[in-house]
Amino acid sequence: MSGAPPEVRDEELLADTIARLIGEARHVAIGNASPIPATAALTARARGNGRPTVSLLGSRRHTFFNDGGRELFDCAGQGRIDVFFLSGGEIDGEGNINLVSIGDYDKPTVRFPGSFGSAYLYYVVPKVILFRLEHSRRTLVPRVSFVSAPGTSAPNVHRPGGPVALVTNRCLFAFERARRRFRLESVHPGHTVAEVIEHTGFDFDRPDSVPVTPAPSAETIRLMRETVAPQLAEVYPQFAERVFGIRRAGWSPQGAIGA
Amino acid sequence: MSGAPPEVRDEELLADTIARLIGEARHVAIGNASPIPATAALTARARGNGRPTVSLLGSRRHTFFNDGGRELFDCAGQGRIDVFFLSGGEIDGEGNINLVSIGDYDKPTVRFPGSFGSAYLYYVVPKVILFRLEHSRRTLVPRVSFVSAPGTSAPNVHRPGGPVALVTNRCLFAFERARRRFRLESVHPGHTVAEVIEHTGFDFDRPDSVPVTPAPSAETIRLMRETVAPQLAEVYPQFAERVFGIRRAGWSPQGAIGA
Amino acid sequence: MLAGSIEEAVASIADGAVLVVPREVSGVAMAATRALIRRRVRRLHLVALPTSTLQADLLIGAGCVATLETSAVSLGELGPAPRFTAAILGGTLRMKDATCPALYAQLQAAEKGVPFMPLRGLIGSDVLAHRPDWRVIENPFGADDPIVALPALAPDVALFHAALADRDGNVFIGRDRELVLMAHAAARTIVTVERLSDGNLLEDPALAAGTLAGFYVESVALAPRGAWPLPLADHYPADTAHLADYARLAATAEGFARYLDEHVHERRAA
Amino acid sequence: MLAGSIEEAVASIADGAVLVVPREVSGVAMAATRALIRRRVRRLHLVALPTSTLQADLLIGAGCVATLETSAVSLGELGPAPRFTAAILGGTLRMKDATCPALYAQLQAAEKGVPFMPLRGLIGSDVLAHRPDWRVIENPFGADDPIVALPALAPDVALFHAALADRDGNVFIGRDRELVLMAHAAARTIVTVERLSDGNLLEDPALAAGTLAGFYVESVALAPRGAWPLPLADHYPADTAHLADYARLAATAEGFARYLDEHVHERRAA
Repeated sequence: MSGAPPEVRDEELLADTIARLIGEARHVAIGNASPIPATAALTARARGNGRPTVSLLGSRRHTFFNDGGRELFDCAGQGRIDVFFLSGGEIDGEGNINLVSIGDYDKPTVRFPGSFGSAYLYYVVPKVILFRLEHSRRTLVPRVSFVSAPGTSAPNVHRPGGPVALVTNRCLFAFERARRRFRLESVHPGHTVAEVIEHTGFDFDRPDSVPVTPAPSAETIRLMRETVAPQLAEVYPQFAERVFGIRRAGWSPQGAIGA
Repeated sequence: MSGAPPEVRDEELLADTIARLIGEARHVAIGNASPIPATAALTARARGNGRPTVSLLGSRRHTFFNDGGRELFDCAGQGRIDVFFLSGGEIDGEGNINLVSIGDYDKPTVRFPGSFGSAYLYYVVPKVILFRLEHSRRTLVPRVSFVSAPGTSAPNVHRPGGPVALVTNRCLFAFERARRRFRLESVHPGHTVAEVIEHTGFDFDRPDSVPVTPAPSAETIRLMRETVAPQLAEVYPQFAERVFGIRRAGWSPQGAIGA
Repeated sequence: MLAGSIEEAVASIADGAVLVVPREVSGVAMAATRALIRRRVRRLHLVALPTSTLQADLLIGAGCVATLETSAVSLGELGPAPRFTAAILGGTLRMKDATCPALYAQLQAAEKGVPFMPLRGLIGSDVLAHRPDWRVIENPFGADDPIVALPALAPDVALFHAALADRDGNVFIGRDRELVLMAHAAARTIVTVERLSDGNLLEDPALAAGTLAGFYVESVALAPRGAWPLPLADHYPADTAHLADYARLAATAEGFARYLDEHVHERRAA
Repeated sequence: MLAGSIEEAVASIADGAVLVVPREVSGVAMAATRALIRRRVRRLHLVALPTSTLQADLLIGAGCVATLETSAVSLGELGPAPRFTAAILGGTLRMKDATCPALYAQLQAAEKGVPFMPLRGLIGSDVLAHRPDWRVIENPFGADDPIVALPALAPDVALFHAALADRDGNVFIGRDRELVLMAHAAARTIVTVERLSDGNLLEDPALAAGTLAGFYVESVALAPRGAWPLPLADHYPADTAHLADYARLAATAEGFARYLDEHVHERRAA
């Protein structure tokens, strides 16, 4: 292979950033409609020779769950999910996320789909990575209208888990539970600290000198494109085609019962 | 068929007595090692054209349970089991049953297997029929050494179920919850009230004139012998052979997985 | 046990019933849902376990739902669920926002016949704050350890679609075990299926493990492609073109009415 | 994942471990139990979910068990379990008498990651009176409505025998879903099987429904007829003649020792 670094797509940079956040996990679970976190988890698995176990919830093939919808949550309650991803219609500076509505709950002006499993998983999964591509004052707000799940809890509330980071299209924030604040960790290539400040509705900590988010290695890029992208195509065909140019395969049953 | 009544075996009389107690149930469940209650339930089903549903817990064929051992108890908790059978190493006049031990619990002189599901099912199944063949002062005692499950509960204890009757080799007692006492309903043919009093360790109510337990009809006998006995043979082969002369079939798998 | 038609199977779902339905991937009875809308069922308390997509949106848009209890409604990749969103913003839907494991736990409490189930999480959230029917209690085995107690939820009816049933009402549900949970928790269960098997599913040791016993099933109706336009796992995929049409039409009340005329209500003879 | 031998598979079951095992009909790992006895495991806290027969009696007789937590031990139609009975009467076994649904509920609490599970029944029984680790609480949704709260029970190890596993550690458990509950509740799960499949059980839609995912399984060892002399459902029946011999021999300590020599300990070369 040539030593010249390949051109890195935005999605690849984000996935690589998230893969580093995943670190030494045993089991990463990813909800529906999260192709970039899925890319990150599958990349971590490819780098780790099959570890962590990755559960893609939209998939039949890429999950072992077969005990009904509660198994994901039971598994998390057992301490068997190390990393999960959440997002928010709004996210505030204390790590609170809002997946429900804006305005008075009884007469909202905006309605989102709902809290899904966040009001549980945010508490019990050790590493929750917040992922919200749109980094704006509309999404990153001073205070969410509705707390689907709080960033931190009172000391007497059982809470082995919580947010560790927030990844956006502009930067990576780390979440500091003790300070109940985000800290700017790095700014993605092509973006600036001033721009992050301008588009963030909440205060956050930052070092005097904020590094640039490192680009993925050539080897990671190769893994993503050659190994991970075909795996993604089952669950995220549109994403796999748009980002990695993987042609969608026709749908095929795995073998229908009694067919 | 001839009008002459067939000779009735003791087991047939007991099963017929129990079948009458079952009455208009939707679902009767029978634990292991209860061939006479099983005969009764299958007879009730044969008379009711498939109703009640009968779950024989020792069987794979005669139960629909396939959600693990908890399903029986969940099903009872849902109110979907109308009749269940319990027994006791000791049974006392208040309907308390002992399946654990005699003497000081920490230093017992006799140990029974254990309470099984009685400490739950006795509370939630509307009709629990106590069945204890051995009718003696050893088994029917003034006060059980250990209450695996009490015959009645305080008014504030959730208790939709409980004992309705006690069937022994000598007689049928009804249980009156409000009075917390048994009442002698009938004495089996060939037995006497005096004998029942002599061999019962607890006080019980009785009418001035105690009827004789009625014999099963010729039609019921025919159903038991022709329809029910072959069904029993899977689960209670020794019983089916001894009582009904059904030759034991060899064991055969229903079809092994991946065999 | 076997219903003569889908209409007959859903006939016992009364106005005001508490109706539980599964998430999109677990077998949604869309043909039966259209039959309910045609029958103009009203005031349903719809429990979507734990989320819903087209089914809830259709029922809400058609005016069948008074109360919705779920963790989320959207059209997935196609964006927000337009009639759900409109009903919430218009104040015409009573919403009981939940979180997925809480709904499972509430159904499990009903399955076990216990009055409540404890669950971690939730404390400090507005989900809990807006659910006066949920309580915070002290963990009896802890010290200063609050935990949420969720009341049992026993729906009147469970309704879903599956691949296969037999004539005893046994239904093959495979990996979708929340359908078993729904059937155990609900008073009555109504199922539509792709096809009927002549054998007894419980007598096949391979299939028995993935079978809901007919004991829990009130009626089964044949409905080939009964999940359409939603997918049926291992059998057919979502009709994404149709769903995109729906998303576009349902963006307005008029468009939604046109969708109902086109795809739900019976066609009049020309 | 695949252990080289039964001995290797059970090597991680340490002295003092909380070990959960299933009832007789659900797949008892008897070959592995004999291996544990040969290895002279000690001080086990044995949880028999919810009852046991030969397995508990053997382990108790061989001095492997300090504490037994279960709802009943007997030899079924063959009568009382002699070594269990002798240990109780001799005061050499710490007994935690339970009732079947309480054990299931305690495992379910561990499965859900909740500290306790409520259960009806029990109040006024001596089962409850002798379990200081169980509590009576007030139903938060009732009025003057006491209910028992049972603490979560998360064993160190679950051990059972099944028909079939694949090389990824997926195990076909069929209708014996309490094996899934055991594996979810326990920290580690060890399984012996009749045979190994070359395919992946989770990829077969029929078998997937009855498969415990290898994710929960620490090791699988091959053990043909590994439930003997107990039955393996759908595969082989109990060896009733052998069990009758056991019942007769185990009636005395001497007879039990002879049984161990004959059927459990390794035969020395003549």
